[in-house]
Amino acid sequence: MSIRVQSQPFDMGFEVQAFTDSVPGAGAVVTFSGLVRDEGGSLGAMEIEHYPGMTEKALQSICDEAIERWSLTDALIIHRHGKLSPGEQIMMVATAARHRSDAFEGAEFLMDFLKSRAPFWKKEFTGDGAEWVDAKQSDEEALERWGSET
Amino acid sequence: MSIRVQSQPFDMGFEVQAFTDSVPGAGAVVTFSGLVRDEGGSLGAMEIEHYPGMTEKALQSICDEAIERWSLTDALIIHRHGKLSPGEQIMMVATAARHRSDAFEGAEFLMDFLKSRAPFWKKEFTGDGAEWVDAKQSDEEALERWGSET
Amino acid sequence: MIDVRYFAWLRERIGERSEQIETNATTVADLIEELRTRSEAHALAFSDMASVRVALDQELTDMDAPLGNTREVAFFPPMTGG
Amino acid sequence: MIDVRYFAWLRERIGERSEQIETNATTVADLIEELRTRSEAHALAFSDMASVRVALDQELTDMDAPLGNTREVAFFPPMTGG
Repeated sequence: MSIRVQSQPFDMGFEVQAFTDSVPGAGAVVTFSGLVRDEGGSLGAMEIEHYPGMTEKALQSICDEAIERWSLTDALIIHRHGKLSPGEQIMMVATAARHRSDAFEGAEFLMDFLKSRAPFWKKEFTGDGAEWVDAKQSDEEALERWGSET
Repeated sequence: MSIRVQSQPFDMGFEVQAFTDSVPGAGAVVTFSGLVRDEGGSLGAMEIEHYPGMTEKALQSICDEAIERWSLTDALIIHRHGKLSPGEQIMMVATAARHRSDAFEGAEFLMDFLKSRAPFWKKEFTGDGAEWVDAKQSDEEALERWGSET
Repeated sequence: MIDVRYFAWLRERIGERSEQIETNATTVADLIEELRTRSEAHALAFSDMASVRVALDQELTDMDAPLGNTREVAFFPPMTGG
Repeated sequence: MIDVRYFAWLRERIGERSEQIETNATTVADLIEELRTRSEAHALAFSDMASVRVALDQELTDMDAPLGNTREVAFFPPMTGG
């Protein structure tokens, strides 16, 4: 398992290949990556604040839970903070499992928890100024299907 | 949209990066890759037969349906045929969408259809000889959730 | 004349990748009846129809489908892609 | 002494990343009552509690949680990671 919280960009292609090469017993690898949408050109930049220390603990705990619950061969989370431009990769997760349904569900679970339970906050910069991104009710609801206490 | 059916290996890292770079308006990219499991060392090789002509049509049609149904920004399917060794990548799909749930569902839909509706047949070679892989009832059931006619 | 193609273990059991068939069959099921009489290998290949799928001109269909102007019929086991 | 940290718009409204607080509060809710009296900025930051989350020693919890031996309390809006 690997957790990385960093301000530098990461190389998605390299990370996916390295993760895939490291799980020879697995039959299925799922990855998700989140990009800064350009919003039709209106978004100038995004800044991501986080809570150093707590962030790493929260990601570790989410990852542990996913690996146990879906018997994952392995899991990876990379999440950036700081200033990002449209089109840049914000984060990625990868999961490996024997069967595809476990790899898919593990990745969706990681994403649902990252969205609403990992201490990151996004701020968007447009021509009109800067604004903190509101949490979405739909993200909160997405969590409910996993029936967890977290 | 891109469909490739080929005997040569593909470079997963390169493909994921190229796909991601090509969808600047998207906020979410999901990939799935299927690997030949080593089955604890018992599997010597896998051979994949396909139906040239029909394969490409089937993948195109599945891809079209996924793009329309989940408003995907783009989708990609690469599937190999011929002889493969344990650990090798058999295939991959990638989907891009504004929001993660569409990207995830589109990718799962593509996989469920590929498993049972695209004309590929796997044969496994072990120390005991060669055997065609049986279709799984669970794969057939996985299709039902999409409620499609295909 | 219709082009009949076989894949995976149907191909192996019948021992042919394809055959040109002169037929008056009007449905897939009729065609299979005819094919069964060609050899013991054919009869064996079509003995468990739960494990046989069919495509007409490269489109999946079912055993009741009319042949119409079909030029290529393919028989194969349930698919195992992905 | 307890270390109180603020993130995102709570940090901006209060104008501090963290403060050292001498308190006898026994729960998070009690602590918030005290913090509200420190300045108008604090009162404003804690005016809509539906939009405030809390972590004690870097673990998410709720407003009823006892402070116990907590050394670090953090207040922040609902998270927007991923």
